[in-house]
Amino acid sequence: MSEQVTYRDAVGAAIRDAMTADDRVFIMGEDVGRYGGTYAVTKGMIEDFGEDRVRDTPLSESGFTGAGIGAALGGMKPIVEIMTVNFSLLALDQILNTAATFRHMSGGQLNIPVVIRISTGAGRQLAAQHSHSLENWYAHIPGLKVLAPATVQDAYAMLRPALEDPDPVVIFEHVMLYGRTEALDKEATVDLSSAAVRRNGSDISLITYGGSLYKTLEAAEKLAEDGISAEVIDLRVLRPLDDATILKSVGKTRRAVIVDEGWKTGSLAAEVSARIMEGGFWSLDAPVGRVCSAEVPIPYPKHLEDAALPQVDRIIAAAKLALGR
Amino acid sequence: MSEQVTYRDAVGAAIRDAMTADDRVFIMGEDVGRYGGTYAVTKGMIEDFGEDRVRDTPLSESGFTGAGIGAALGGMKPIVEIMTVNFSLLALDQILNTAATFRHMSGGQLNIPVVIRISTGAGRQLAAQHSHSLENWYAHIPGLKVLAPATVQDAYAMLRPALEDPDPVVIFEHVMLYGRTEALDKEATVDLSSAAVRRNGSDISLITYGGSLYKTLEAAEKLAEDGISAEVIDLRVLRPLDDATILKSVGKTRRAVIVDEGWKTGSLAAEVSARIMEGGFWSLDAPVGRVCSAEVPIPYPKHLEDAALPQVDRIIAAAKLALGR
Amino acid sequence: MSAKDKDLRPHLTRDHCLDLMRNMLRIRRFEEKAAELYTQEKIRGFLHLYIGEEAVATGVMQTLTPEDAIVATYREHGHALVRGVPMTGVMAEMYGKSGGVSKGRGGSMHIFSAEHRFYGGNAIVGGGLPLAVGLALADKMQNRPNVTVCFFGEGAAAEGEFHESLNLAALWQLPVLFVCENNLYAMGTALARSESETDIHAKAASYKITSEAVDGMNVVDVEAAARRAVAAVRDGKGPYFLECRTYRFRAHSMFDPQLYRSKDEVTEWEEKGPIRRFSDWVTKSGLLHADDIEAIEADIAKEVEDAVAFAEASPWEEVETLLEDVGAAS
Amino acid sequence: MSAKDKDLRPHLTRDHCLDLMRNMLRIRRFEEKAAELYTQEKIRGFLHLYIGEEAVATGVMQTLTPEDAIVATYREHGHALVRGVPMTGVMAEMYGKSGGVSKGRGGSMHIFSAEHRFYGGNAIVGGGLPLAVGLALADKMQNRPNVTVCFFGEGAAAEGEFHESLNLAALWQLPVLFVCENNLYAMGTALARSESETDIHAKAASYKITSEAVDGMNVVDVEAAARRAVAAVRDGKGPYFLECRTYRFRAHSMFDPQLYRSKDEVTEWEEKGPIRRFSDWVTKSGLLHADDIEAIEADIAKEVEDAVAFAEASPWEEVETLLEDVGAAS
Ligand SMILES: Cc1ncc(C[n+]2csc(CCOP(=O)(O)OP(=O)(O)O)c2C)c(N)n1
Ligand SMILES: Cc1ncc(C[n+]2csc(CCOP(=O)(O)OP(=O)(O)O)c2C)c(N)n1
Ligand SMILES: [Mg+2]
Ligand SMILES: [Mg+2]
Repeated sequence: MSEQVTYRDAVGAAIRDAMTADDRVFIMGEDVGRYGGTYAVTKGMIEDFGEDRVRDTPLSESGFTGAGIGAALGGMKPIVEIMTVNFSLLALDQILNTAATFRHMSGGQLNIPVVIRISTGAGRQLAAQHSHSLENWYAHIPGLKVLAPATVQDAYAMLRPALEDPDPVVIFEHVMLYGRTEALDKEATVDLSSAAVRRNGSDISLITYGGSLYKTLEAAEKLAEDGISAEVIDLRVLRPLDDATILKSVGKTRRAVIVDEGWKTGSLAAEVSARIMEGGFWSLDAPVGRVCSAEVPIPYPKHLEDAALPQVDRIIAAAKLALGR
Repeated sequence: MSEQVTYRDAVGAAIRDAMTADDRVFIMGEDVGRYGGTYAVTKGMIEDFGEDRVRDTPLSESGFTGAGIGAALGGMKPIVEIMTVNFSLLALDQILNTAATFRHMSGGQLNIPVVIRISTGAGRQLAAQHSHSLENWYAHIPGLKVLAPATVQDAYAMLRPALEDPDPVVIFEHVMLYGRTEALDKEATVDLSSAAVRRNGSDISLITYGGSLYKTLEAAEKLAEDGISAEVIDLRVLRPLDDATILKSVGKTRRAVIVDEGWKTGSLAAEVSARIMEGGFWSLDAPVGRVCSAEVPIPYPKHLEDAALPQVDRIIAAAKLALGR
Repeated sequence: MSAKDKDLRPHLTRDHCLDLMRNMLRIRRFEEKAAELYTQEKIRGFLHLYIGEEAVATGVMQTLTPEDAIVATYREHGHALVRGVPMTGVMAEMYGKSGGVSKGRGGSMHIFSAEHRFYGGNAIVGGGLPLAVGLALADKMQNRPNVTVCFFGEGAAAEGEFHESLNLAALWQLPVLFVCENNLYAMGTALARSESETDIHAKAASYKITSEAVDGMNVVDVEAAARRAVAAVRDGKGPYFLECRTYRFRAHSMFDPQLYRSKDEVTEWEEKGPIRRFSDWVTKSGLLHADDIEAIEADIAKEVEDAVAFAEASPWEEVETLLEDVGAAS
Repeated sequence: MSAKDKDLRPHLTRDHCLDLMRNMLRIRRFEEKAAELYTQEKIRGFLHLYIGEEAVATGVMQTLTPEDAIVATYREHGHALVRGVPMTGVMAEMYGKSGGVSKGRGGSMHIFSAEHRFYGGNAIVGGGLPLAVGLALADKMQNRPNVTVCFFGEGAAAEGEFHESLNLAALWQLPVLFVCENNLYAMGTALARSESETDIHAKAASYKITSEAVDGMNVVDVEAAARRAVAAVRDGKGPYFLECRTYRFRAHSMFDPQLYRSKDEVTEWEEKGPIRRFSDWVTKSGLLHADDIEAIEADIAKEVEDAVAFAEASPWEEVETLLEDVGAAS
């Protein structure tokens, strides 16, 4: 049974369904309640579930994220919403030094089943303190799982296994996706270990995640017009990375470009490139390319913001370069 | 004129000389004054320069780092000391969202000449909240320069250009280096853009930085016993990376292994590997390897801590693998 | 009242009243235009209006010298304008044009002017407080008689940075004036839902900082309090905290459906509006006449029109400049 | 004094006095041994001793049920021992052996025991406070009558997490007992050099939290105050804050040359030591006899000896287990 819904509503429905199914699930964060959520994901929820379970917090990212972590340790299943990844820096100590390390430091005695949702990315002209993509920082941390649902289906389906996971899970939602409408089948499930092949192709592998997926698919369509068959991989699980799917695709196409909205230096794209180097070098016919954000705090004006981010033309150019065309 | 000094004393002397030469230079941080510095770098300084310029701060990483950033904006040349990179997460918002972005967001009107010194790394059995290496997070940030002096000479000489730099500079000091004694020539200068070739070789390039340099040099010596000539590159400037030196070396040796104490996934080693992929693919005779830390919060017991970190034998094995031996 | 205290009272001369009136109206008309331009998509991103709160920036800024420093938030157009940052440059910045104060790089949330020691324009709630502490530290260490004024909302008071910064400023007796613009809401979160102690000026006092609450809808009261505060700070008496009780008449940003408060509440506050109130008072008391205000309005209409024309005419930055101003050109 | 208040006083029976004495001495002797083992390099990394502060953990813990939760710091051996975590497991943890409570993974700074709801062992100053708030939130949301006790030093009071956590706990009226172990120094930084308001319990009160300061060198006073506090918290009256004024007799950690305080100051405080004081009082008052204490000492000597033997005999974790316990086995 599938219906057409927005990404925003898919996330909202996933949260509602989880709260309905399990008393221990609740959501907390700045303006999730009365305001209805910065991106309107939680609109109307406070009326339906009450202010305890749709818990508005003060501006205290470290405090309320840490409280969510503590509540998870105390037997609840909190969903913590952090407005943007830029503000998540204020909570990073709690996420790395507590949530990600407690299981190991305690010799396996403790576990922290918290889910932390963070919006990420640029495209809304919000400038240099609201537009960054720091997914790779989180993907660097042992003890976390890191998800980046790019489709409406994944936006809905990934929350359940995230909440069932006994350990902390961070979910990145790209701000440009909330308004997308796609088909949703609420019964379909997804595991938290596999990348998705979103388009089959034989000439080159385009590897991406999150907000860049649709640009990459568009580039693939355009490449097809030039007779180039591009395979598009949506990583969707950023930690642990699904090496098998990546290497299988590259083994077939022998060429790859990674598209990642993070700044190029130190990006997740670098990690994927390094893994292809390690596991797929002998099958490569050309160096793996990267299309990332320019190394600049994202500027406000549209034309400069666009220029700073991965775009279809740059993906096409990188693919053609890899193909020697 | 060179003398034998410890890394600790070289850093201390660099700070003293800078404070003597320029009234605007001062140092602030937790226990830099009366306690004498966590790693004794600033011992005795408060007696010589007074408590204003050797400024003990409360436990407020975000507050005092931000204050250092503000003081730099106000015309001072602060050196902010953050005890370990683990605690620096608490200050990361100020470093990324203020220090690194203000110049750009203001259209070039403002600049922030702050120097932030952070100790990093494992090896002292301090366990999972005191032992990490997050250098790649900082190297990811446009607007920062990131240094990792590994030698006594660099520990001394890099501070001057760092303080002269009009923009924020982060300096990582690996905790295992403080006790090393080496020759220091105070007159010798260094720029903030070039990697150093610490050992010439022709069969393989071993690329590293910070605390891993000496392990890598030791590995190179052992490889020499087996007739393998390894070149050792000390990156020392982690942002911006010196691509030319890296690619020149790899162009010559045609093989490379990167040694980096960061967790492997999302490491600086990944970035270096990706750059070799992009700039040196056609000259490679084998995939570039990485020797990094195991993906685990660093455990306390010596044998497990050792097992988690890059070690000489693992470097040798990776080099031999790259050489097909 | 001592002679000194008397000196600290605002001198409500005709000129001064004109000036206060002009500044508040400049903010109001500028922002009304900005809202309009936002619906026309000339201004994009987030736009946070200061409408209703004009008395705060206007009153506080009267007391500063050009050497003093200012740190504000994403709701800072008003502060920039009263500080003397040209309206043209502010408007062009909001357009994202090269003629903007920050060459368009920052937009509405990031107005900077080095020339005016106007240090933003910070879109991280609470992020400006440590910066203000540092600016004041620099002044103190260099024996300059300057004051740093730091504006922020009551929502910021819950952030750790508030706590760390107030403590540092008090501990080191730094010349900072903290101005909390308490408009009762942080986005949709009412003060009582974010603070166990809702009396913000009492919170500040707990750091041993001299602290005062003032009616932020009354520009004369704000100025009077700010004069006392700035004089104390400049005298070397350490930091000072002013809580200005005010209200924002518009939505938090242009995206906000305002589900969290009633229209009635807004209307009630609008009736106490700072411009209405001051203009009633100055005209009733005979300090100004209705045509004085009309003249000001005419000037401002022209100034706003010019600013729009300037912004419209200003070229975009070349795309090739994208990577400029990340670090010093080397 | 009301009947209820009377109930809340410690009942100083002979047994209870024996128990208090035993607990304080267990900490003291255990840590003296630990210091010795550190010089022998059996224990490595950082080692923070609680010697001098034993009355705090001992007094507070008397008031808790097994269902209550505890959050402590890197200076937590004492808390773990009084809570009932076996000395063998604590000692083996400090050795880094597989028999340690955390299989040796954490060491001295990271003692955990899920069974005792003992949640560390946190080496990030201030890092435990949000966690405690969350544990209390979970209890409250699940209608469990538990209290979460959060121990931390006065140095932590300057961190933003202190501020955010106290506000959250008070705002949401959570069952947390904050216990500030004010030993006057954070490493080498004296309280007056880190706080503009040096009266920590007054700081706490500014969040509208019931707050009290108590002589942390007097175990009976601590217990009495903790009883009042825990009763109030368990009664649903929201969080409570107890400042225990105490002193550490030893260096901050084994690396600290103690340049920042005089020997005389330390000696003065040693004379007020909690063990000396309690033992003088119980013997003078005839509640206990000198041979009672000797008997306790003998028991403890044996317990410590057994703990060392256990730690010595405990095997190291296999190197192959390195990657275990990072996430759930899948
Ligand atoms: C650290 C951080 N968290 C969250 C936000 C999102 N946000 C922007 S403004 C705002 C409300 C701030 O309220 P207040 O401080 O009272 O200022 P006001 O907008 O009322 O002037 C929030 C939650 C942010 N910009 N920065
Ligand atoms: C966030 C953070 N900053 C700095 C440190 C280093 N450090 C460890 S203990 C300590 C002093 C803490 O003092 P206090 O809170 O008074 O506790 P005490 O050690 O006196 O029991 C410092 C600065 C740390 N562990 N964490
Ligand atoms: Mg507000
Ligand atoms: Mg202390």
